[in-house]
Amino acid sequence: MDFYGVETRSRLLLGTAQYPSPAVMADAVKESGAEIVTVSLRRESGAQRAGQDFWALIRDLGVRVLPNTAGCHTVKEAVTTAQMAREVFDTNWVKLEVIGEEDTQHPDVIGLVEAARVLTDEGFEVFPYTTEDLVAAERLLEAGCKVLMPWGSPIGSGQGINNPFGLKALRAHFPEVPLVVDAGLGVPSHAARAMEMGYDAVLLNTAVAKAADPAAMAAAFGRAIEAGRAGFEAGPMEPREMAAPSTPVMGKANLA
Amino acid sequence: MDFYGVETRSRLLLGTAQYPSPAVMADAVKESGAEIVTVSLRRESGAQRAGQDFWALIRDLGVRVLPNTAGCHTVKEAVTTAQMAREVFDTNWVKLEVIGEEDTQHPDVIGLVEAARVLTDEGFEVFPYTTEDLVAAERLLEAGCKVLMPWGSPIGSGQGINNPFGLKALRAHFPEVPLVVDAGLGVPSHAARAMEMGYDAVLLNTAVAKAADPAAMAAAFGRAIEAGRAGFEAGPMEPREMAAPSTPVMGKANLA
Amino acid sequence: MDFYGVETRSRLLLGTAQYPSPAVMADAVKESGAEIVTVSLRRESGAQRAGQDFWALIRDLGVRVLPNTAGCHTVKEAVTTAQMAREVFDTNWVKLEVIGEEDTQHPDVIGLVEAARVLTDEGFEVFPYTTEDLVAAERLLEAGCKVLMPWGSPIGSGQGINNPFGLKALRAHFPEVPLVVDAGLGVPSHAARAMEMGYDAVLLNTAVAKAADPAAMAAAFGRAIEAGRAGFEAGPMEPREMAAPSTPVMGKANLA
Amino acid sequence: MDFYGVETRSRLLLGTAQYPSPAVMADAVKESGAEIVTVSLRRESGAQRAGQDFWALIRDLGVRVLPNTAGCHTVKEAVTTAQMAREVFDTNWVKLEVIGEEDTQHPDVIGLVEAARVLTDEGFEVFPYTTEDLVAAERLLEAGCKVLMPWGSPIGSGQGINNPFGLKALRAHFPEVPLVVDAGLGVPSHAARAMEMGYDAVLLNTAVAKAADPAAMAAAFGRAIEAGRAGFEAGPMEPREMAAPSTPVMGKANLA
Amino acid sequence: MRIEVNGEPHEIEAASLAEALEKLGLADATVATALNGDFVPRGERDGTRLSEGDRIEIVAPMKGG
Amino acid sequence: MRIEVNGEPHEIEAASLAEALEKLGLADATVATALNGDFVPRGERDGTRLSEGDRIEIVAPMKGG
Amino acid sequence: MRIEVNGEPHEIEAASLAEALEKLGLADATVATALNGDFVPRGERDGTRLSEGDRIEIVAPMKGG
Amino acid sequence: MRIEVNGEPHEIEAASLAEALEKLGLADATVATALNGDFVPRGERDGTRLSEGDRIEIVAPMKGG
Repeated sequence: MDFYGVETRSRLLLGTAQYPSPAVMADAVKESGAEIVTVSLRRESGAQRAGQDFWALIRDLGVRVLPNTAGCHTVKEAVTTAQMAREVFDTNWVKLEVIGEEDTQHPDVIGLVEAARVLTDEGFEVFPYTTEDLVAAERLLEAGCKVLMPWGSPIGSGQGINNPFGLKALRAHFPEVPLVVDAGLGVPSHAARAMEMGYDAVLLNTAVAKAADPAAMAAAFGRAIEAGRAGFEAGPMEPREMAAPSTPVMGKANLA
Repeated sequence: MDFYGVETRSRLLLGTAQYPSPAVMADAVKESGAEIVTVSLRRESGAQRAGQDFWALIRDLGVRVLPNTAGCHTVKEAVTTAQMAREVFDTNWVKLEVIGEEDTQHPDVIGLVEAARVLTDEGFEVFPYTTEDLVAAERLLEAGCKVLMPWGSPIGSGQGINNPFGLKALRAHFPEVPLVVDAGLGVPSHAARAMEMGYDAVLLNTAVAKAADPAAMAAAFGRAIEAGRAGFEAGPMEPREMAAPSTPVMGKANLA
Repeated sequence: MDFYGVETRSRLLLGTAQYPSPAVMADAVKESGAEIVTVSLRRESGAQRAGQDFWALIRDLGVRVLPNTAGCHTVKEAVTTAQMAREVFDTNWVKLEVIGEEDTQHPDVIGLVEAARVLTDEGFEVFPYTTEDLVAAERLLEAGCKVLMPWGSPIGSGQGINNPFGLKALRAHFPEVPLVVDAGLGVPSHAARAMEMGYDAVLLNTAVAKAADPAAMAAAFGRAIEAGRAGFEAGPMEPREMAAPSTPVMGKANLA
Repeated sequence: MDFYGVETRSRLLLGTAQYPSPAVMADAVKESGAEIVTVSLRRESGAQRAGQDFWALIRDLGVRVLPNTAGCHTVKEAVTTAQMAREVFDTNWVKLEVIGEEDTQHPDVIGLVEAARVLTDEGFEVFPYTTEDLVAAERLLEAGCKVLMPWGSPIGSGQGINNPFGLKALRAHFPEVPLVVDAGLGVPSHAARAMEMGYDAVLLNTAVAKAADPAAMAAAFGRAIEAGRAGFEAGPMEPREMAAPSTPVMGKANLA
Repeated sequence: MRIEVNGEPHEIEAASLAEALEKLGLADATVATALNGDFVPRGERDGTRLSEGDRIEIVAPMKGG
Repeated sequence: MRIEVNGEPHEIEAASLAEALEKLGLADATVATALNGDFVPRGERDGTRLSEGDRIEIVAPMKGG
Repeated sequence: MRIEVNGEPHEIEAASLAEALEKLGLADATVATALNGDFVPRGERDGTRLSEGDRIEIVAPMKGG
Repeated sequence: MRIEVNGEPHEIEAASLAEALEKLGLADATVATALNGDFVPRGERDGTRLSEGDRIEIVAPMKGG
């Protein structure tokens, strides 16, 4: 896997939110094999300094961080958040979210393209959280994005891939661009399927964090992603309408 | 996994037919991690003695064999084939197939129940290839079967699971019986999904043998089955209609 | 439509149970355009004589009745119920139900075939409520059935068609036999789809009776069934992967 | 149905392209019951004057026309085409298409919003051909659109509704806005389903024009749309996992 | 004589099934009958003797799906 | 004067767009016009001068989806 | 004596099924046998007489799904 | 001087943003800052004067999806 020139072996990007405890989160990251985790920025108070502890925990994991602009609804907000993230996390990477509708966390592709343009000009390496919209994808690439992260279904819904046709069309249309299914997956088979569709990686959070056993689920997803990718590369059979007996018919004994 | 008192670590049963070569088949079995392979009986001639070579190859793999009654359309045929298989393979196990319709390789559940009764009485341990029919399943258990193998879709079709509702109902109805999805799976995510539905194992052949790279596909399925099972045991989240942002909303900076 | 030599214009068979009131039921039957309604037999007491009133109501509707053997779990029960129904309703028709599992109202195809054989020998014209099982279907035809009524999904579930592949295979396998999708449909589009799959008719009850406005829903289903059948006969286009602009490209003005 | 203050009884908008002949097209329009048909503008030559004959034919149908901007890829093209259409067809209505990708005829929602703004300012009443994108929908309404026409699947593909979740979310999000499923439907049940999802109308062309019998298919779609709408208004039952016998269990005879 | 009618115990004096139906006020009704699980056609009701402990089922048309 | 009409080169003598339409036998037709990519309303055709190399588009109603 | 072996006619002199297997070069092979559609266990091959027109099936392990 | 820090009103005496951070006990912390909605890089905190009613945002790493 190659994101903006960074090589990773794992094809799983994992979120760090919603776990029962920081310790469980750390276990999940380890079990998942993820080399990239998503993080955010929140208000810090001198009293609690909660962010400082979190940051120490993440640094100990020895993984690369991908800061997001979660919750940003305007281009301005998203851009400023990205600028602050770059300084704090010391990385040009940003998972760019410009949310247009609350209930579905629907990306605002118009604002997204605009923000991507601004940030790329400032030297950011943008991972846009987008929809399966082919044309918006084209604009994001023109804006300088070298990765696209379409949603599978609404963040945290666990519905899996709501529009397989749309995601297949996106893959077919941009064979060379690293594509990551971001958001909405619920079970390992969803991730395996995304890989079989030719996607390059998967970004998860809720499905792992909200599992009864997050660390075990993280490992399950990690394995499913490897399996799906391996299946994709091994060249699957063509499905057919009719049955075709696997056991040879020739040479069968006549026992009438 | 426990089949008739035999413990296995792997939840994949693999077929031995349709591979480009015996060597590729052997590699696929090894890569898959399968501990049980399906075999059949065919006419042997003193001139070729093809069966003798095949048998030597299988014995070298050090796996357990599950002989099938593939191609049998009557109870009599299936029973006689099972009797011959027991002598040749020196096992009480038999994958019982009584085919009622050629194009779909549709099990004849009526003949199946009858043959299962006869064979159980003769001391066989029957693995019936059946449909998702709940009532036929009940009769097969009454007939003495301690495993059920419903199809996912027609043998060799690669369509995956055609009737998820039916397979879920079967699982819910027989929580204690080892259930194996047999036939029709095409890609690793199909197998992962079967495991997530609570099935105990998967039986495959065509999807592996007809892949461009059978050994790699065998490994992919093996991993997908582990992933699906692990996901099932890790307690997946509940899917929901709406989105739920993973990143905390509280503490977000106001950058207006 | 032809059922055992009886011509009907309507392709909808409607149940008479579960309506808010007998009057609403009567309206629904009229609105649906159904010419055949299903009825049952229940215990009668001299005090209430409820059955007598119901029977008068049905007779006034001027429709043909199809008595069922609902709730029967054994061949004996089903056969005796059919015999009683024939005397009371003065018809050789019987909707034969032999239920093998309560929660899903799953047909017991083994008992069903046996009961169908007995009843056909006694001169009944059997409408078997069955599954999509191809082989059981074959046996039912051998037993003398000239109509098959596979379920779409469990009775009263409103899930629609759970196994489209299975129902398509059944249709393809018996091109000449009148096939009725019986049970499980929830909305008019389910019925239209069944007709587009080449089914000859649809049997409904709960979806109409439990609608907020049963009479209006009855009319909606009646129209949907006509629409689906008409669509089937009008020869639908072939679906394709790619788009094909409907408006001609040639002659477009160049406005650059 | 109300589009920009114009009342129609029919909820079907029909295209006029791709028919075997003008006569068949005219029949199809009549059979469909459509009161609105889509048309386009193409180059006219003094020699053929093909457009003049077509226009006469349409006028004779006594239906309202909705001119499209099919094939336009830029805002400029679309706007100029709309201006010419207004003069020729003497209507402020325009089906606004700004295509961003050829193979899927994918709307360019960014250009679409811009063009919609310009045209609304010039007094047009815009029917935008768009995707299920909630946020783009919001922008289109802000731009002055009082109708939205999301695609079901790519124009002329006949695939039906590729992203039911997305279309449901759009309906739920804009309960008051007239919503038309435009493009991609293949069979009447697709249209019925769209209506059951609460959509107000359906726009079709290829599925009718390319049917073996276009006039019959037009009638079938017309009826399916009425059925789907009636079903929606009649208040469908809630689907459930389990079966619920329609025939009363109480009072069943004991025939053991 | 004690018999069971539609699952309920009844004390009834009736030599035949037909007589029982009469006593139960269903002589004229559109019903079908079974005795101890076997169908008894209308024409055989007269000739069908009842004895202590018999189980009679009397059914009539009812709504169904 | 050499102009382009609907993508085809034409040798035509016409002072105005209206005159061009006449020469092309479309004076009376139900058409709309564009000059070099911009819409020209019917009322402005008389007043619209043509010059060498102009691109005219003349469109009429056609089937559409 | 004329018998059928695996669907093919054979002219063979063999008193028992065991002898037939030997003549067919399969005495030592891992095979199972059926005579006229019924299974004949290994232990009974010696004692199983053959007669004109008998149908023998001799099967060995083969790949299967 | 009255300013707003992370949405809360604060009475604080600080000539510069850097000084404010110090007073808030975050001088050494891994944080980023914004003044009235605009990002202020670490290097410019010293030179960034504060005045009555300014809105400061101070953010640090937090879990995210």
